[in-house]
Amino acid sequence: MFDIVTTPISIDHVMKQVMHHNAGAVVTFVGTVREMTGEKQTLYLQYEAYESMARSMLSRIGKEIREKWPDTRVAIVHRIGRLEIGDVAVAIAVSSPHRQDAYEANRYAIEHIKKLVPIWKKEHWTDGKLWVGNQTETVSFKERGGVARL
Amino acid sequence: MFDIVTTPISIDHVMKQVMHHNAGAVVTFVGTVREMTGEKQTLYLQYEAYESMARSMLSRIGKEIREKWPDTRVAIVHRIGRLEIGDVAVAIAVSSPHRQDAYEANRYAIEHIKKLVPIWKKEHWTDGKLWVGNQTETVSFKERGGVARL
Amino acid sequence: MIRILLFAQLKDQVGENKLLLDYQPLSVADLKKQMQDRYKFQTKDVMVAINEEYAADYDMIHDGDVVAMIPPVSGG
Amino acid sequence: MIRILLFAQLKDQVGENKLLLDYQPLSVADLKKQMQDRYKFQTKDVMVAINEEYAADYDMIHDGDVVAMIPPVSGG
Repeated sequence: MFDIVTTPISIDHVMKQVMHHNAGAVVTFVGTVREMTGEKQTLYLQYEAYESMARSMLSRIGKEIREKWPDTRVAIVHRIGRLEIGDVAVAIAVSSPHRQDAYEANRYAIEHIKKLVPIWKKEHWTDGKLWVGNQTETVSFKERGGVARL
Repeated sequence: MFDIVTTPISIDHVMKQVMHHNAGAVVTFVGTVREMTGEKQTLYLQYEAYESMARSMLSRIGKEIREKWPDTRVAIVHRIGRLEIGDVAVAIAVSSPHRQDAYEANRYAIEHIKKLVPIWKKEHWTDGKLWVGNQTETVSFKERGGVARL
Repeated sequence: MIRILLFAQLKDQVGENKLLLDYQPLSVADLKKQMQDRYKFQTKDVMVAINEEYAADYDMIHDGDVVAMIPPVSGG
Repeated sequence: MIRILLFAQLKDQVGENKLLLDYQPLSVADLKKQMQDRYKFQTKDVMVAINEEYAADYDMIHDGDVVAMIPPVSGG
């Protein structure tokens, strides 16, 4: 299961996609909307995606994981639209007979999502809004009078 | 929440213990009862614990994690008694503002549980039963006529 | 005809999520330069996907392609 | 009096989950040796906890202590 959705994510449902009789280990990553980033307070986020490509990139990450760690199963769901503080933005579940593989494959998934999958978040702060600029969240493309300063 | 229970574990409940507004990342490890280990088929497992010490060891692992990764929250629940294939034996949830911390702290928890927390599993196979011997599952204490061969 | 899709801050700046360009032989690098000249946004950190596959600067764009201008992503 | 708790295969072998020992000054190493001699089980891989804290071979056991013989654990 690799999906982009606009409704709340059921973590339980995502985990159930990968649980099976011969997977002793299931590692799940859940990314939620954080209220404070340093001193800045987020009110809510708006996620947008290039949906068709984002879905196929998620599948491809899943495929890469199954090639690198053959006994794993993977499910990834990312939510878009308006998300409030505490809402689940992404859930990644990986099952494996071996816990080390499950941790590593899960980590691989989130790192690649943050670099490659065409999804963007616009932070709405108490003092403005901006598109978060890159996957490491160190660069911000601040909107000023309609023209981004890069 | 650090607990040893005899009833089914609600993963959702364990995760909810650690989720909060400033934790953007939640990593969960779930250990389930696996059917096949190599060629051997498990029918069910019997877990036993030195309960009071196991509980205090789980709390201590939680305390160590909060010292090593100060912004994390941790919850660990281990089930004992008879567990069937697919049942959840352990759930570990770690939340953090930083995903790397959440993965590392979660891994720390399961590795330390497998080395230090006084819980034992007896595997009931299609062709016998045995206490699993050590945390790496490479040594087995096979029962033969009531006397273990070590 | 080439369809160009814009997202996030690029969409906000241009005020459109889609642009149509008459077909002309051009590379990804050429397109980036045209976009930069016309719409005054930096394309240094922008990745380009042709028909949903990431493309390199030297890749050629063909008639009928859907080309996405992808600013640094921030999902997860 | 020293209370000795046995678990897993040790409990199965001895046939008891608890033993009572009259107090005598002894170390963890001494106790392990006594148990090994009396019940014929190897204690090489057995860890010992005194009052729910792991103890070293040289630690002394005191009157009233609860001593657990902990074979290699296999939780998780």
